[in-house]
Amino acid sequence: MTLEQIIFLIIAVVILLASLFVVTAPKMIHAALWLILALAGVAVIFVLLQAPFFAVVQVIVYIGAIAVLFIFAVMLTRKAMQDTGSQLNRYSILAAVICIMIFGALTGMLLSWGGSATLLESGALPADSIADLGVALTDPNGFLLPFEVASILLLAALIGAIYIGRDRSSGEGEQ
Amino acid sequence: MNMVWFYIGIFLIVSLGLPAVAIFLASLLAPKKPSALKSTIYECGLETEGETWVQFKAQYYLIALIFLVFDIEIIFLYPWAVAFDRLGLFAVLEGLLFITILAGGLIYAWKKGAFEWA
Amino acid sequence: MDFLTDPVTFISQWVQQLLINLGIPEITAAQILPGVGAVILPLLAMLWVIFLIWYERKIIGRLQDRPGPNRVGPFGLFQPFADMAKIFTKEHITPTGADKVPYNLAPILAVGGVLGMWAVVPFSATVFGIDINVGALYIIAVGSIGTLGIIFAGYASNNKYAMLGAFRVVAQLISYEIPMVLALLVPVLLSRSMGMNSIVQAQPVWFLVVAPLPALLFFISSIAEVGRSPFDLAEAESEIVAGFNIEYSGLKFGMFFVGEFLHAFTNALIFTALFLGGWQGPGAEQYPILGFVYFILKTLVVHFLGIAIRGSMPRFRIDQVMQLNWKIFTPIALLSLCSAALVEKLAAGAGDLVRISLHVAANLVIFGVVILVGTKSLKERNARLDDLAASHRSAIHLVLGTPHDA
Amino acid sequence: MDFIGKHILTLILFLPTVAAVVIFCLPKKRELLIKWVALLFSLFPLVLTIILWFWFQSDQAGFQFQEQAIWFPSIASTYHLGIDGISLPMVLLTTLLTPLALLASFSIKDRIKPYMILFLLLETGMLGVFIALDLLLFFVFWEIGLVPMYFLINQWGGDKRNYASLKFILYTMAGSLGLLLSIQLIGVVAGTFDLPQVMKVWNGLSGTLLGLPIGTVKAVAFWAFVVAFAIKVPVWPFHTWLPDAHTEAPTPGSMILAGVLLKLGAYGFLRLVLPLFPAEAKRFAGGLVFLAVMAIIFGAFAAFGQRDFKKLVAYSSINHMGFVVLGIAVGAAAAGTENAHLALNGAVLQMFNHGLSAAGMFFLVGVIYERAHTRNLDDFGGLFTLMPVFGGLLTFISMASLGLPGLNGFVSEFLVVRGSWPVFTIATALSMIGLLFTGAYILIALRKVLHGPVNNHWVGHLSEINMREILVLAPLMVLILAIGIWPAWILDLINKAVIMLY
Amino acid sequence: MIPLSWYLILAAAMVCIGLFGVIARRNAIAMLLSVELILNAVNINLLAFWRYVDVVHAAGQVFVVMVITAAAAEVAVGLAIIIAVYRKQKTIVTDDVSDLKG
Amino acid sequence: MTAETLIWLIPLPPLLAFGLIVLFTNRSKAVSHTIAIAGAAISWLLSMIIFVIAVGKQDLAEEPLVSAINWLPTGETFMRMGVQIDNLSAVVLFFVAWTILMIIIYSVGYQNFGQPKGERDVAGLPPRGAAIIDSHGHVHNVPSVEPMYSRFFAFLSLFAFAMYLMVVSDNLLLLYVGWEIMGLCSYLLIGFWYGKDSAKKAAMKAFMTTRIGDVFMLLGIAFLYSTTGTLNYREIFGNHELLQHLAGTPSGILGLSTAGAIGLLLFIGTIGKSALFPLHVWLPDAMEGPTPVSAMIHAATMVSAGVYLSIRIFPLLSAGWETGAVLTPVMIVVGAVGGFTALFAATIAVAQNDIKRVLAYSTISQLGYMIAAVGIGAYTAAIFHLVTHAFFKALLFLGSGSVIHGMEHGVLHTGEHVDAQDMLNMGGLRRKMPVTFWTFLIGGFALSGFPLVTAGFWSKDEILSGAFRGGQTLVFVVLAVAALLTAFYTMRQITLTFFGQPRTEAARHAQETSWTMTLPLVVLAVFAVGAGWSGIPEHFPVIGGILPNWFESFTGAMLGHEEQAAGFNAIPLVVSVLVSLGGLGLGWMVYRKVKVAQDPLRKALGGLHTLLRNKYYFDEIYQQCFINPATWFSEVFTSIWMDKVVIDGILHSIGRAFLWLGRLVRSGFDVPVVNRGGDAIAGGVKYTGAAISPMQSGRVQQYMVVTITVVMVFTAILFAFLKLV
Repeated sequence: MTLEQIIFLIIAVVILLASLFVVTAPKMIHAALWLILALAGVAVIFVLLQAPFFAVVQVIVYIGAIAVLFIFAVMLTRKAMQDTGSQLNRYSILAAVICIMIFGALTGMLLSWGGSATLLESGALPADSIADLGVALTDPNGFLLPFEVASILLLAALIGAIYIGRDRSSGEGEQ
Repeated sequence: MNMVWFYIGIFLIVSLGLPAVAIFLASLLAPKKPSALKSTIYECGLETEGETWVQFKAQYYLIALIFLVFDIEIIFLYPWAVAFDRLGLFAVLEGLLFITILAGGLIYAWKKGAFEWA
Repeated sequence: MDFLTDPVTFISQWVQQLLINLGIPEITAAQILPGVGAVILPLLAMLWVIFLIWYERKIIGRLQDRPGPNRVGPFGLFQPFADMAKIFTKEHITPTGADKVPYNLAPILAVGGVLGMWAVVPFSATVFGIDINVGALYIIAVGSIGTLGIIFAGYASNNKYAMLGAFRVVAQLISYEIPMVLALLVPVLLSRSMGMNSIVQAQPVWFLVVAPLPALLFFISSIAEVGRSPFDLAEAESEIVAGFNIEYSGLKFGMFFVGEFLHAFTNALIFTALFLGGWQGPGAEQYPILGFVYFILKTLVVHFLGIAIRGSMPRFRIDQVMQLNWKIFTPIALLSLCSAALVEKLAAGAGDLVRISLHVAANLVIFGVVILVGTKSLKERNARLDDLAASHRSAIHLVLGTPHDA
Repeated sequence: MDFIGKHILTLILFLPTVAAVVIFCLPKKRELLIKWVALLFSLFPLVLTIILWFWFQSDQAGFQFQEQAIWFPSIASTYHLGIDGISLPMVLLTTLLTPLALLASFSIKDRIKPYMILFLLLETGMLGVFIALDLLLFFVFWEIGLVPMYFLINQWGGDKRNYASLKFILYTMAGSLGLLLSIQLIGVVAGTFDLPQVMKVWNGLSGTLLGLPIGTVKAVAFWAFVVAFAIKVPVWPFHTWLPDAHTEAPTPGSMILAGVLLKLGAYGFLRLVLPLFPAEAKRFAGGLVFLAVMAIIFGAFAAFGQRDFKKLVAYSSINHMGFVVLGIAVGAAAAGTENAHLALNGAVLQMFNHGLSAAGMFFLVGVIYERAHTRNLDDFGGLFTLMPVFGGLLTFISMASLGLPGLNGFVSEFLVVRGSWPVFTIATALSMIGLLFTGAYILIALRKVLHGPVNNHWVGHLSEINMREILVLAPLMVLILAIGIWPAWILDLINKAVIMLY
Repeated sequence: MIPLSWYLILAAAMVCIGLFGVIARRNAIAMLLSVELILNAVNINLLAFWRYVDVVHAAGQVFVVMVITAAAAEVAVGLAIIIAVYRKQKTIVTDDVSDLKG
Repeated sequence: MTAETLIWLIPLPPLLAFGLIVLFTNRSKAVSHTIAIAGAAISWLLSMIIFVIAVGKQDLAEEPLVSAINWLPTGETFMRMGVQIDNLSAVVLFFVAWTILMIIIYSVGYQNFGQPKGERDVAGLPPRGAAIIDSHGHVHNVPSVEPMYSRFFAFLSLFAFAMYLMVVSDNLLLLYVGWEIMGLCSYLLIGFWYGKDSAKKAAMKAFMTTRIGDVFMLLGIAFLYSTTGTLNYREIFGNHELLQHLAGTPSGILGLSTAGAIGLLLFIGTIGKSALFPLHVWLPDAMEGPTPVSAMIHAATMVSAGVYLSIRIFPLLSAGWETGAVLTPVMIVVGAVGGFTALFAATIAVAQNDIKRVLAYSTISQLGYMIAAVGIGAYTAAIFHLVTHAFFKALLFLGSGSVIHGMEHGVLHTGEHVDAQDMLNMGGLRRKMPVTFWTFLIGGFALSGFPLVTAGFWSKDEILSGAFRGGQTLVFVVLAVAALLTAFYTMRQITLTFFGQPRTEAARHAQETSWTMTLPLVVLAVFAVGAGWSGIPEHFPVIGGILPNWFESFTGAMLGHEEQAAGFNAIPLVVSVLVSLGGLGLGWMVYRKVKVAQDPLRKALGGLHTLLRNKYYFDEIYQQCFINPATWFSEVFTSIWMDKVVIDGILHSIGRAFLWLGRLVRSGFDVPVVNRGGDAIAGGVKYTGAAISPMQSGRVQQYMVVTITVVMVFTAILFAFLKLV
């Protein structure tokens, strides 16, 4: 077992445990914190995949922004959720069964597919894979359209979120 | 895996470990005389009143929201900047268009008073 | 490689040779050393904080016409040690209802997030922490860990003032991250790389000269990121008691301040690397030790500036902080990014001089425009406020009758 | 880069139109936004022009950055653009003055949206004239430039704006008719409207048109051109529209009118009359010189006789443009000699210089008009004490207008005088009377406005010139000095173009 | 060397956990958290395929970028909706929210 | 750095100073004058270095220090612009550097640096004094500091730049540039106190009058340039064949040769700048400016520029002339203008009471002297007198400024309303202001040509002897009479000002001025005496030859053919001694005992005195003959009659005609506007909303469970039975 594999396994365990806590933690805020751990683990996985840019972006976007957003949202809606009682609804058992079945099916398929175990990393990493990304994003023959559409998507999300989330009844918040 | 990231990992672990060790050592050194009064929550010397968890302004959420959108922008723009030499003028203009569109969001937020902290 | 011109490399090669002589395979030996460096550097940084605390207190003291620390040791040099002795022996009090794990994790994250930045700082031509090709973004990423620490502290303390303080600080931090990231994008664009060392090497002309506006934005934003005066909302005692760290005591409390002091200095380091040419200077290529000296000197100058600002500016209100960021800094950052990209591309064929002057000109134009618009809208706003005040006054008069003293 | 490189002229030409469209879409109430959008958009052509300036190969013959696209294939008219060393300074002048005028327009309070749209369309029109290489295109832009100006005067002008704008439009329209006629004739005779092609075939043409010998056709076309351009310049005695229009136009309008619009006429002479009709031009050069000298002398005298500050400046334009015409006449009379080169250099440079100084003067007049609401020289006096910075700036620009050595006006006037002396000695000597009175009216204006005891009437009413206004003047002043001290940077370009052209 | 299947299985596990969360959590915010898990699993898959199958073209990276963007947009709007709903109905328990009812 | 490069640098420091003061230091008086003085001092230093280098260079006349660059593209060639130091410019540079530096230092004191701000002072008017309360509680009126202090120094610096530029230039165009910028500065400085009606008029008068000359000069330059293809001094004046060719070609103007025509045109420039008859009217009015200005511009430097130009173009003026031969027509004109001006101005000076006006007319007269010397070919003497005159006239002006300053002090102190510049109000100042007195005396004696000691004697003597030797008897006589008058009015001035008893209270309370003002006086006094010793003729009795006649050999070398040193002739010497001593003595006799403020000559001369006092009514004549017609022509004829009546009248007629035509057409073919249909499109499409039946519970998670279960089942079926996956 190489060093990488050891690291991978450790991180994988961390991620999965954290994910489990995310979906089961009784306190919402704890769920959010566990999510942070899980996402940090994913960042390490990205490093192992030699995509450091995404590892860093993962930290910046998920931990620095999305997690913060979640925590804010949790805090804002806290009054409603006094963490009493079960956090799971009535489908939980059914859901667990379904999920385990899906996982089993997927794993079985993956293991039965030879490629997944034998396929090796395809050659050396390009010297500037990040620049490749930049070029691909702006290449009219590449992903120009998604690139621009992404900006519009973000704009739409921003406008929509502001429109929806704006506090139209003033004086509700205390501070 | 690239070795440098291994070092980064070590570095980060040490970085986090150092304060942890320091605090641990300090807690060994420090006196421990807990009392109920000491561990009450500090509120200007008054007794705690009302819920501990008050509700906060939605403004915070809006700020985080705008921040998120602009944070996403960097995923696009950093590769764009790194690849600058390989981009044609057209591609640069596209990048600027991208920025402009997002700036539109900023202006919208501005006009909707998301930044008015009244 | 001479010991005098490049001591670190010299020592590391010597140690490596020693290890090889001890029978360790060469590759392993080469791999061990950076790891050792990765352990030593954060330690050094932590020790450096001791000096920083003294330095900063001294300067602030001088700025405010006080002597600063002067009791313990020559020039009060040992004052930090005395403080340390005291703070190490203070009791740790955990408030009731605190969420233990986040509560204890918070100060660690606050310091660790800052220390982590040192990993990619290029100290000289040959000695740089760890040269990764996403160095610039790495700094941002690690920086956001500190934000997390603050949220933890605020949430876990089980105190509404702490929570409020944390919210404010986090709102400020994430807000100022935007202009910071955008400003940081300009050096990345100009050097076509995110590696800190490549950014330094791309600066025969300091980016401060090429891109003064982004540099200014970066500088101010980094002050805001540290949360220091005039952005020290977290410590607005009159409004929110003492901020997110109100429920902390002893060294845990101290750690937040260690983090703050270190962060201020780290930001100066990064600013130097990004905008002031890092270790570049005459002879720095041949004699890396010179580069190191340049780097530290520039950093100290920048750091001094930050301290001077801290020592001389009043605190902003939170609305001012937010408006400053979103209504002024972010638009400027976007504009200057656009102009940098445009100029860089349009003047690609032109000589360096033309290119740089165009950059500077574009920056100046933006600056001028901002000043113009700014003063204009400020005037309009003031006029509006005056009107408002006048109408209020007249309303009061209506209610209370004509004032007698008029 | 490549895209810009290939279509830079189109970009420069239509960016203002794009801006106008953008503004059209903006809400009317957002005046500040409209102003800024207009200003910022108008900066793009300027930046492109500066880039163009660096890219321009001054020692290369013919037109550069040519673009050609199908336009009216049935009549062999194409969308053909291109510049040479004569049009490039004019393009720079236009793209420079427009942002400045827009910045100056920030004080306009009334119906800002249509105003800005008109202004930007005006810029496109003017630029089009300077860079069009197709006669029909030239004419189209010529007319496009006319209409916005009419509305600007008519809608945002002073008290007598109706009279002034009507005079302006009728006068120039009358000229335009001749222009159109002439262009038609050329197009029909040469079989194309493409200017480079026309130039190639024109002098070798023979035959008849509608029974008229080709010589007659040429003479008719020549005179039609001359009248059209002479009105636009304006040459004495076609000048009376100018003082009225300038006086009634809003300040930024006057800046553009004096700064760029007058140059259209002179540019027409240089671009069309001299190359296409060298023989006729040579024959009638004497007449042109007579008119030029009359313009110089009577322009100066009339300016000296004015009591309205803006009118004074307006007449000074006639006086200064007289030197341009003088230079052109010398260029026609002595084509190919060194004298002609010098005179034409001087004429082109004088066009540029007058653009700078006249715009500056009109703007400064506007500055005090905005504050005092009068332009009567006799009402002022002692303003130097109240507005020292304004006084300094006014003195500076006035001196540029007066032709003080070390500032730009001198260089061009000297070149014209030097070029014309051996060719038209008497006329040159007579024009010196105009030069003398240039000094007189400038000084009398300065004296009446700035000097004298403090006029208590204005104390507390006139505020110092503000930062925005200084910002408008600053680029002008920098260029004025730059050309005055080191004219080679611009003259080199003009010089090479002039030599290659004739 | 880590086999590709490891990544894929890890991702599969994450997806399933996330799916469970989406279906079973009562709290709407928790649902969004779970969605994040799923999206991250997708990202792992995408990058793994990029690295193992076609590292020369940037398509895999681009997809990751898009997924992140979409995730951000989703979170932004989703949370905004939750907050708005909360304001209106003072609850974010999914069972109690039935606005999707026609 | 080579000497040539240094020359380029000479004009720059004052320009820099100007820029700095205007842009940045307007608020700080001390910084402003420090910058101005520093600029002048650096230029002074550079000038001295260049002067020493130039003097030390053996073959300076053949190989002057030059450096040039391409400046203006002119067709196929470039016009080159450069700097040059030859013998003439070296000498001029010497006195220019000294006087400029001294005058700027002097201005510090003159503008009352260090004094309090006046309460009633406004920018644009001379300071009116400030009231201060001393330690005893008494209120004193003292001079107050000039409100526009910094501006003054900025203008002075700009002026210094222009003057240096003119001196070091190597061609006529650059000279013209400097020349005109000086004109601008002169305008600005004369109109410095623009709030005064007289000052603003004087400023404009000065600018316009000199501009008349300048316009001709510009023509001359254009003429010269088009004829020779160059404007460079050496290429024209050093080229003998070219000059001969020019002298031989008729120009077609007034029957002059080309050289003559060009020379005449250029000389008109001199007439304007040096205030020679008939363009002399501006100079006395220019005394409206502050006194340092008068000294600098209107005595030492700018007016000298005219003479400098004449000397420069002397080869052109004298083209075709050999020493001793008949003068060329242009030279005759030059000599006549010079000689006439010398006498004419001297007569006016006799009847002036204003201390500065006397000096102004004296300046005109002395400039006439120099021009006359140029006209008769004695250009070395002209240069010599130019130098010595610059020193002593600057000294006299500064001295008079000091007197006025002292008087103003007295006026403020006593509160008397008297004119501080009127000599009749003075008297007895020698005890109050000793330094001023002695230096003024030295200057006055130098102006009068007091024998042997003063510089003025040597230079004037040389001109007189030049005129005598050249056989220009008429010129000689005129100049001698002028010299007599000069000595007379100088003595009149000294006596009225310094001797006798004070005639007013103000004079009684006059005070010596500060060291910044007296120091320049002393320095200039040294030169007013010493400058003459460099040019003592070798053949002079007794003292001739003790000191070598350096000046003549230095400057004489410039034109290549040295004037033959004619033998000594006693007549001019005797005449010059006689007129000088006689004039001085006469003045002393007449004015020794003046007690009341009344000029004794007034009675003696009667109507002639009135004529003289009113300057022969030249201003009034010009007003009637030139200015009024020009005003009428422009205001009435051009603006109204021609433009409004004739041209616009024609236009309006055409317009009316067309209007009439248009109405005709419209009434004939009036077609009503088609009524726009504009029918509104019938009502828009109605929204159809189909209500979908409430099939759903609205619970998201429920849908999800169902969906996923279904999908799973289907997949399993497909997988198990159909083997599709």
